[in-house]
Amino acid sequence: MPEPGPWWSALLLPAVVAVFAAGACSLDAALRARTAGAPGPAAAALLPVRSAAGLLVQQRRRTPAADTLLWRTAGVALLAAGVLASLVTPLGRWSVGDLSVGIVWFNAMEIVAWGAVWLAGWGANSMFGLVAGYRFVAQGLAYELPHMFALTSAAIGAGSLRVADVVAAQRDLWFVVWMPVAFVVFLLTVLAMAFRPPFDQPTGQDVAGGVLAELSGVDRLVFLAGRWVLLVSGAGMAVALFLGAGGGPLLPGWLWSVLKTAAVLAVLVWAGHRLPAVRMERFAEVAWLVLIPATLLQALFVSILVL
Amino acid sequence: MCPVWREIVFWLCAAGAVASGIVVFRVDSMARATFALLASFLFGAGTILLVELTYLGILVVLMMIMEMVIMVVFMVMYMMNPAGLMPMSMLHNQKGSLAIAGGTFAVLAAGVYLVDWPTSRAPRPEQPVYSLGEALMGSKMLVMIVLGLALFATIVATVVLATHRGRYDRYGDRLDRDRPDDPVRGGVGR
Amino acid sequence: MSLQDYLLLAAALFSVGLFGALSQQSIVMIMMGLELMINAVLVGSAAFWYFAAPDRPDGQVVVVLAVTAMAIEMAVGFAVTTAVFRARDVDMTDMAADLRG
Amino acid sequence: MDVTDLTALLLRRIPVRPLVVTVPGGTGARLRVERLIRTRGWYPAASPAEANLLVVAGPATGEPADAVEHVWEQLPAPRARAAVLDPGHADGELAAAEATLRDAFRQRRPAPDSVHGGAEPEMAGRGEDRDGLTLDQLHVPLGPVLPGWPAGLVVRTVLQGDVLQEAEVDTPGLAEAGGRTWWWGEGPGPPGRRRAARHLDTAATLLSIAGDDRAAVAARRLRDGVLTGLAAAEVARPLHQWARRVRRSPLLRWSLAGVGAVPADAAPPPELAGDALARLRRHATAAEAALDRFDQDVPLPDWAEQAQWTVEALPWLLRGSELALARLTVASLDPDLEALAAREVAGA
Repeated sequence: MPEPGPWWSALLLPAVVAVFAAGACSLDAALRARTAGAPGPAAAALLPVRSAAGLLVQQRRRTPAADTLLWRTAGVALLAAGVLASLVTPLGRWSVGDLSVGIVWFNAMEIVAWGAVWLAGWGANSMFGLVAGYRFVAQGLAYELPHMFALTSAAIGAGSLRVADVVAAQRDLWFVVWMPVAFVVFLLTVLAMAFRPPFDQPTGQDVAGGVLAELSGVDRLVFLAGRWVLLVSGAGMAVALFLGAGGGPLLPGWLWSVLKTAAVLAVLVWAGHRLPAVRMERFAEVAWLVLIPATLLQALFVSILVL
Repeated sequence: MCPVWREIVFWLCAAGAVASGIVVFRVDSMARATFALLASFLFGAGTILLVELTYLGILVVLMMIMEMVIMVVFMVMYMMNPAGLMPMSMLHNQKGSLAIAGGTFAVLAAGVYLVDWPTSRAPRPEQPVYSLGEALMGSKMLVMIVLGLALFATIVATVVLATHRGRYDRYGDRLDRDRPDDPVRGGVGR
Repeated sequence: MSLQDYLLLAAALFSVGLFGALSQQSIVMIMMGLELMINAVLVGSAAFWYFAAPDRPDGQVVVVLAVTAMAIEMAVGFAVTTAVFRARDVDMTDMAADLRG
Repeated sequence: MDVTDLTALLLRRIPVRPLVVTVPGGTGARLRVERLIRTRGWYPAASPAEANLLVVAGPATGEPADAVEHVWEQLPAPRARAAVLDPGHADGELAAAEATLRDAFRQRRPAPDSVHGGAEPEMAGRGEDRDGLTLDQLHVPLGPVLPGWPAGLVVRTVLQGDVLQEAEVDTPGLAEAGGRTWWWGEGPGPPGRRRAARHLDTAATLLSIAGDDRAAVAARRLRDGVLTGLAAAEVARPLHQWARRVRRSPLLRWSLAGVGAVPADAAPPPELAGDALARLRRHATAAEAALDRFDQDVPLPDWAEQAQWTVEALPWLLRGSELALARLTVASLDPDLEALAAREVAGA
């Protein structure tokens, strides 16, 4: 049964999230290096650190007639929201803040990405950025409802919006067993929300990097970090809601949480590496005509079982 | 949280909400106006969280971010100054509006301090969201049914108002086309 | 932090929104004014629930109604704007009125 | 350790993000540069903001030179540039540019004006659009510098939202290329290899624009293998694997079907008929078919003819399509403007 951690766990949260993000980034770089036949995975493992250093010494760009205030706000909002989304996610027995409506909190923090990505595209006053910003809003409209219904299924299963209650309800049987549709849709929408491949049209090659097209230096670093952190938060929540959080034999709870989160993260990164990009107009129709009915039926099924 | 802190946070939120509300009508960029309005809502949500309505406070945050992002798309689409490149003034009858608004505020503020508001000693529920849920869903689900119908009517009405292509445009006059004739192909069944 | 403080905040938000709704020409800007007024309703009814009637859920229900009303207002507002824009190519209330008939 | 020492330390470790700009006449240089970038473990940048190394492949004079300077102005410091005219010198040029990039002393020049000349869209009036709304129009040129964009092509568009209302094609800098054409003429090796490599190159570009990085990188590796003289037997297995995956991927089919479809009455060259998906599959099959005749003197397709048709067809083909679809359409047609220029020089 998760409980709120001591006050200093709030300081630890960004560090834990950052370690996961760096690990996911390394895995991504290693997979890319292997495909490219480039120098070995060991070099790729250090690439995130070296990239961060490169962005730290890089000059910040300014574009003509940019809305600098909103543009710079975008990255900070994305990163902050990504970290805050993990506030309610338990690591073993502890979570930083166990809100009574933790699931809603998590979703609200993820929604911040809508505003942040749109602002990043808009603020630079460049055509590619703006097009990509709109792409993300379209993607958001497509993924948000299935995502919400997937969250709702878990909440109905536990009869509570508190993450601790959802974890407690999985002591005997993980939710993934009897709500697999919700779990799969949740993972899909987490990828879409963090605009990671295959849902990376907002940063696609065809729009020269899209919302990232004009970002450089520390602004780019903050924005990219925010994107990875969002993915980490999603993976962490998937473990808490569907994979029994810290539950497991032999090992301590926190280690189970770490292992499961790392595994989910690896699957997400690997899937993004294997699949070609999903275009927005195709995904929007699938989301509305397939994913929403599927998650609604899943929620109905869970409700009937609970009754 | 100790009462002093709550007091400080409340007044910060209140000042922020009103200030960003004023900013909405003073900036010359659509994007800034919309996000100023969003800031006002977020500060407002802060005051709602202070009165222990956690669910509703976070719900307001979630809903308002979504609404404002959708709003900004329309703003940029329909306003003559999409990039904020040129300063603009969209005001008319500023003095009259200011007088009316100022007068309204004076009357309301006087009311706030003159009326003897009721207070309650009743205990606050541990989980206010349960009582909300029962009010919405309990006793024949009246509220929920009304809300649902209203939202459904809205969906139908807005689609009818906003679209200029019906199914005859998409599937042909006899509705016999296999694949709808859309400007952009969708993703199901192809 | 008292009921009066909250109601004062609500009155201020309402007045700012009223100013916006009265002074703006563009339909979308008027909608922004209306939304600020609804924000006042949110704050006010939350305060009423907490200070005046915490044992009854009515204040909370009003908040939910206000949030829903805002969503409906926005959706219908933009649909009307789109229809007007398509039919008459204007997004200003004055122009929409001038061109009537 | 003071700040400058720290900067020097970091500069020695930062990853190189090259932005490769190809100008007409630079195809050979581009191919060599792309291979070197890949084997060095660098990742190409998608935009000037991301890059710290500008690689110009080909002879940048005249109009292309202005475009290159414009891109160079947009690169944030620290930065370096390399001009690769001759494929044989590519390795040395890249090494020298990397050294410049990592040299703290040379990077410590006064920073240029911090506002970077981005592509600020020019506003035009308003116009009808397909949704029956009269919205603002922007004049935006696509190219000459974009990832995965044919060298020497500029499409001047009128955009409403992300829909191309108008498209005009321009081909600046072809005269400066001086009739050099790598694929068609001056490239080394037997034509059979060049033919297979060109199919793989086009497929790689299309795949990267379609967002399938893995298949795109695989295609580039095969292309480089074909050009560096690997035996057909060595290439065969990975090539068949790649081609099978490209042909079978349901997601690729899903996102490319119907994109840039050419109606039959437009009389396209047979290689360009159909939609982007058909063209991609054709490239995969053609690359496989070329395996048997790697080192023979096969006839090359008339790439000049294809480019000519594409340049003429693009305005009506792109009109009314969204930006993403337009990018896919252009990438799937991939006109070899060098061949076009060479034919004109030869004909004149």
